[in-house]
Amino acid sequence: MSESTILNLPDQSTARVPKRNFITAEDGLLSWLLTGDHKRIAMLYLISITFFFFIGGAFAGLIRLELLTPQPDLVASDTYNKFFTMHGVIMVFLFLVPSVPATLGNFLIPIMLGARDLAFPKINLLSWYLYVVGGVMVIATMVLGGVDTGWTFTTPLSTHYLNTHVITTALAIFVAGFSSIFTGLNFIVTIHRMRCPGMTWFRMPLFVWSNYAASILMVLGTPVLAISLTLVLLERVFGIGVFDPTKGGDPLLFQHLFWFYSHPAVYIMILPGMGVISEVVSTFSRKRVFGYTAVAFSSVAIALFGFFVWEHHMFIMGVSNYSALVFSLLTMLVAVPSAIKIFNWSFTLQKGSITFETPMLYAFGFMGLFTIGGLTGVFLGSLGMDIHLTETYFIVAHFHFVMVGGMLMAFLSGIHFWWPKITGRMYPEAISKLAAVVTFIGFNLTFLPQFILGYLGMPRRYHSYPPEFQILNVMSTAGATVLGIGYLMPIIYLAWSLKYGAVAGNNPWQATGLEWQIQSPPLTENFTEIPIMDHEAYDYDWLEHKTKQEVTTVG
Amino acid sequence: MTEHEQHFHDATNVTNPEHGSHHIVTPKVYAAVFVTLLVGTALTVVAANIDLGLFNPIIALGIACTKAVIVILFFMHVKYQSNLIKMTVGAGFFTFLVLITLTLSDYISRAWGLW
Amino acid sequence: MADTIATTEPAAEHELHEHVFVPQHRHHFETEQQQREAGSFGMWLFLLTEIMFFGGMFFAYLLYRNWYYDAFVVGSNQLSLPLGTANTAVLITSGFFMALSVWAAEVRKRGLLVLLLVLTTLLGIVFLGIKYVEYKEKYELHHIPGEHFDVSEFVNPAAYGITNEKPLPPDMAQKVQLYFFLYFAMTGMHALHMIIGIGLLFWLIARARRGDFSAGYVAPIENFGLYWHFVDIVWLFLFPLLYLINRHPMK
Amino acid sequence: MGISPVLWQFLERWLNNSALFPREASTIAPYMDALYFFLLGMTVVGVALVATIITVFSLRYRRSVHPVATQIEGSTLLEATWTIIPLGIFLICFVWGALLYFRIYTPPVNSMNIYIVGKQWMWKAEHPGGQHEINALHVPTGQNIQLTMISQDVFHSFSIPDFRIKREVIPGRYSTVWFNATTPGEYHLFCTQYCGTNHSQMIGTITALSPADYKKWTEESTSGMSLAQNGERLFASMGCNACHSGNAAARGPSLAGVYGTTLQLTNGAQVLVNDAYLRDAILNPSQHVTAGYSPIMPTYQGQISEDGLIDLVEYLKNLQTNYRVHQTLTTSESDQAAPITPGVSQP
Ligand code: HEA
Ligand code: HEA
Ligand code: HEC
Ligand code: CUA
Ligand SMILES: [Cu+2]
Repeated sequence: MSESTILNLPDQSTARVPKRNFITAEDGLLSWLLTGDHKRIAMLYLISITFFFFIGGAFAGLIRLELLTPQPDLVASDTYNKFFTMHGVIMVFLFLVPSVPATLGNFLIPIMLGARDLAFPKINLLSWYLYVVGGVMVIATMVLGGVDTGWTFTTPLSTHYLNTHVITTALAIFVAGFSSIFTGLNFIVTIHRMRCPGMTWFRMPLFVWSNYAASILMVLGTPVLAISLTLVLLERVFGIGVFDPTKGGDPLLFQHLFWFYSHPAVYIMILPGMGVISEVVSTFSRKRVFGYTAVAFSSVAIALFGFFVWEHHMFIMGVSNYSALVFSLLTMLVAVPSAIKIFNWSFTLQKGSITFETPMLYAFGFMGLFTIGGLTGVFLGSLGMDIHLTETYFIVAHFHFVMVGGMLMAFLSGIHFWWPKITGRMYPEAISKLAAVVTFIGFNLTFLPQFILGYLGMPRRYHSYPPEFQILNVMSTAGATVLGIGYLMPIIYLAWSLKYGAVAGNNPWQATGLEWQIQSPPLTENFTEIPIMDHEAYDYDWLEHKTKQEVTTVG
Repeated sequence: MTEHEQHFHDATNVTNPEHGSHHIVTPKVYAAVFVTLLVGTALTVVAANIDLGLFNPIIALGIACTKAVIVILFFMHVKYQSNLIKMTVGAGFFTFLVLITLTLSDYISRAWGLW
Repeated sequence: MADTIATTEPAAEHELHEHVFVPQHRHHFETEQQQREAGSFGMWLFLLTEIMFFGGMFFAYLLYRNWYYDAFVVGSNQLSLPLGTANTAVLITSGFFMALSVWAAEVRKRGLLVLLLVLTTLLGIVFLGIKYVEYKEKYELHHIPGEHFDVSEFVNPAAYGITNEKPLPPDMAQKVQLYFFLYFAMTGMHALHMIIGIGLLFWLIARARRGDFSAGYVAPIENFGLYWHFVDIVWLFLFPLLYLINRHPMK
Repeated sequence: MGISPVLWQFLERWLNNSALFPREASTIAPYMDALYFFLLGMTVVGVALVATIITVFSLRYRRSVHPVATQIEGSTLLEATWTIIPLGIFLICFVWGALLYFRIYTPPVNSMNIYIVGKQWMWKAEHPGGQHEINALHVPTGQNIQLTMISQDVFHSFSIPDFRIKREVIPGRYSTVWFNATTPGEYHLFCTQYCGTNHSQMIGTITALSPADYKKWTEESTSGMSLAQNGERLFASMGCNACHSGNAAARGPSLAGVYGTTLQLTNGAQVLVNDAYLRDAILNPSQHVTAGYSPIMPTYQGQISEDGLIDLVEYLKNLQTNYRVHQTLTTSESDQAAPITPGVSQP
């Protein structure tokens, strides 16, 4: 083993990717489309969300291209509005919400728990099909002429003042929402009911904890989104007036219902990523996560408090000042568990034995960028400050820091980390490190200027802007180009590695999770025999002990 | 191998705290519940036709809640279920309550209030 | 190696549970018990999402009822109390038969199970039939919200021969539309759940006749029961909230 | 350097014309900026802290110098520290922010009131003197100015970054915000709430003028009729004075001096009569019936535009005696314009 890496690959001249595994178990397209295997469904999800990420990214590119100059020169304003709406809808509902849970979570949770599959394989498959239906409907909207409500569907704009494809899009999100509900439901049942002998709650990897927390949010929050969109549909079709002030309805009621889901949704989007970071930081510093219990409980605390703060998206929209006060206070409380996590991860490094492989680089990126993104969230939660910052580019920067700098980094970290487990082959290390650095630089170049733009007052969802904002916008567009390259690189080298990557062996990272103790790629049934969990999570002594024994038995 | 012996397979270790005893509810109980529900319905209608002012909606909702609890406990077997299921049901109503109360906190305190 | 991978379930373990081997046992569950509990837990979680789904509408109702109380009273009194009460009784009875079906499955009586399921279905259909009658009346009176909504009856009830109702000022009369929208949205969503339920019941009846559920495998019946009772509960709230807001407006 | 002079000149111009920090042009701005710098400080410290911890540990405990990890379970003391300190800091942010919020959204008494009507996609400002402006607003410096705003269609948002104020403009409801401009000059006005196709064109210019210049401006741009005068005309032509004639036997209550008082309603509630109440009383009269009166006032929903409502509200606000009502009543009576309530004794 070298000094600078924990990578421990089998002898490449003799090693082979196991012949029998979940990928080779059955052949033919149908065997994939009708599969009940959680790992195969995870693959289906991975392919589809990647597809939508790049569509969403293409819209981001078009947005940035238009904003290169102050004049509205590239496209007409309604086209621009369609761009950011499609960008937001696709990125949130078709990419980020299912990103980690539906791919990595689907793949890993049963294995981490020592189970053969999720509790309801058919529902798992159904959830993917619902996702696809939702996705196809979004594409249909795009082809038919798009929609320009913004991803927030503000009434009465969306109900009475637009004649684009609001209905199709709302239905698409409705359907995709059910896909997310089913994923969450499956996870909760699996985590409660399918743990292997010895796998107590406090022996579960933190990745499972954070997905559990996110699943609670999915199950309890998403239906409220469904009903609010249903009401928008009905209002649009029949014009009844629930959200129409001229008929006695209250347009803010829609916002209450929408954000009752959409604030918890931002935690759906970050919690699973936090789980990835826990696994990665522990593995690459060879240490148990500092304060396991605190990290586990902070996930649940985020999920719980996440339901209490939605009104912070409506501070200036005409809600009662007094209730704004309550929600601002609660917003401050919900920020604390995230701080706990960040510091616990940092201290996991203490006295560790740290190496810097790609997943770890992305994890570092996550910690830095999420801290910035999270703390700028505190700006927005602070009532007075929100008056100046709301609806400006400051918000755009805030949420890209948490969603792209946070969750997307975590997703990439996780993909690299478990790539050898999923495919049985290593990704190329040097170029992937380069990609991580390029993404980090590109990201900061894109979104740091937007904070300044926001404080200057540049409103979001603007198709043209006063010329004095141009220089910062040019930086941002330049950054987005770098960022785009940073995201294209993994696609290429990961595809390459499928055939030419080094054979990974069972446990290239010397990690402790149950998933690393089985062959890679795993068998369809995961375990030939159901394991017994007889040690704590992240028990590196146990791992060493076990490795030694293996060596003696074999030798 | 002491470690192994300590953790020799004990299924109760994991799942048991959440197990519910399997209980078959008898038709007698069902019939009693059924009658109670019908009586409750009759009561609701009767109470609604008497003018009790503010108490009318309270009584109506009170009876509805009681009926719902009875259905949940007996028809839906929650009384005989594990704590997990009880907590799940609780969590649902709790979140619903959060939705109601926190949203109301806005409507009630709006200065221009129609309330 | 021995540390992690041990043999599965020692045989002695099985004595803990009443163990039945049925073809429905899925490979990835260790025991039938585990499968059954996972199923019912999953069903409960699904019902949780239903609570929140209806919850959004209940909140809208709560809000507008308090804002436009007079309009809601008038709207509510347009509904037929006898029909509503009858429907409540029908639904409760249907729920009762459903509960009995679970019992019949538990004690493995195939004929009885089929009979009870059929009764459950029939009453469900009766419920929908009555609802249809109610909807049809609203349609004829132009009380369906939308373009053809007509407020004249609420502004001047005397002209329509309604004597026990206060006339509404025109601005309030418009709000009756909100009441009717919520009425149709909520009962409609409820009816949709009933229709889905009845579809599932047909499927369950067919399987019950084959004897699928009279050999110890009751999970589908049990879980469907949970769903059916949940739909009942929603109605238990809808009935007083929609029909009984204030049945004596003149006092 | 090898940069061509043309390019250099271009760059220089570009940099000089770019902003990096907004101007502080209102009395609120320094307060906002103070909070901003506090929050910025918190962020810089927080990020620096996290970055330092990560860097130091990464260097000290990298595998090549520290090959074997020492397992540490955690530390309740440390964890309590990093729970409580951020919590404390966040609570400061909360209190500070809340104070600022109430400051911005509670207009001082005696501020000059300007009405704003937002609609897709333009801003209309109406000064009490009757001056109308589109996508522009002229204000005097050194005076508290309150904006009473309403939207005719969807949500808009009235934002003046250099003043650090912003408020949603809501359909069906007045919202208010206030400021006190300090420096004469021109400032951006943005609509910041997404409101449809031309959202980004819903912009304008705020011109802050010295009081003397402002006076000159008002005189030059007056249209002759003040808002209240317009309101008076409407009050007569819509037939309001038929019921609100101010006589003892009138069917409606006298509206003189009603603004700012507290009314007792038939349903037992008490309400403060402000702009919002007046507007709502005209549109939804039956929802708050003044004690002692029957709900006979017709609704004017859909019959008066938001501008008209503003005129009426402004008229009613200034209506201190019934003198004007009586005057118009007699004139309109002679025109037979408004219906006359039987039994009302005419002066
Ligand atoms: C992954 C998604 C995600 C996450 C995790 C967050 C996290 C947070 N968000 Fe964000 N938010 C969004 C996505 C997200 N947000 C989106 C998409 C929007 C815009 C929606 C739209 O309008 O389109 C938004 C908008 C938004 C608003 C509304 C602004 C407005 O419209 O006016 C607010 C206001 O309070 C807010 C606050 C917060 C807070 C307080 C957190 C907290 O949870 C953050 C907690 C984290 C930390 C605080 C960092 C860690 C702390 C430390 C390391 C301690 C540092 C040390 C010291 C203090 C010494 N967010
Ligand atoms: C997961 C969520 C997510 C992600 C990953 C991103 C990623 C990016 N986003 Fe986005 N964004 C949102 C969620 C997200 N965004 C949301 C919710 C909104 C609000 C929408 C609304 O207001 O309703 C928003 C709005 C938004 C705006 C504001 C628009 C406006 O208000 O007017 C901007 C502007 O810069 C922007 C930029 C970017 C950029 C540069 C990236 C980059 O990170 C993307 C980089 C990726 C690529 C560039 C793709 C890779 C390359 C190719 C596919 C090939 C290239 C092809 C072409 C360029 C044609 N986003
Ligand atoms: C048919 C008679 C009638 C007409 C016409 C009428 N009102 Fe009224 N108005 C009333 C009555 C009666 C009340 C008191 C009961 C109530 O609040 O509804 C009232 C109340 C009000 C109030 C509430 C203040 C208070 O003291 O109660 C305002 C403001 C008002 N009217 C303004 C107007 C305006 C402006 C118009 C014309 C556009 C108008 N009214 C036309 C009869 C009338
Ligand atoms: Cu008006 Cu944006
Ligand atoms: Cu939020």
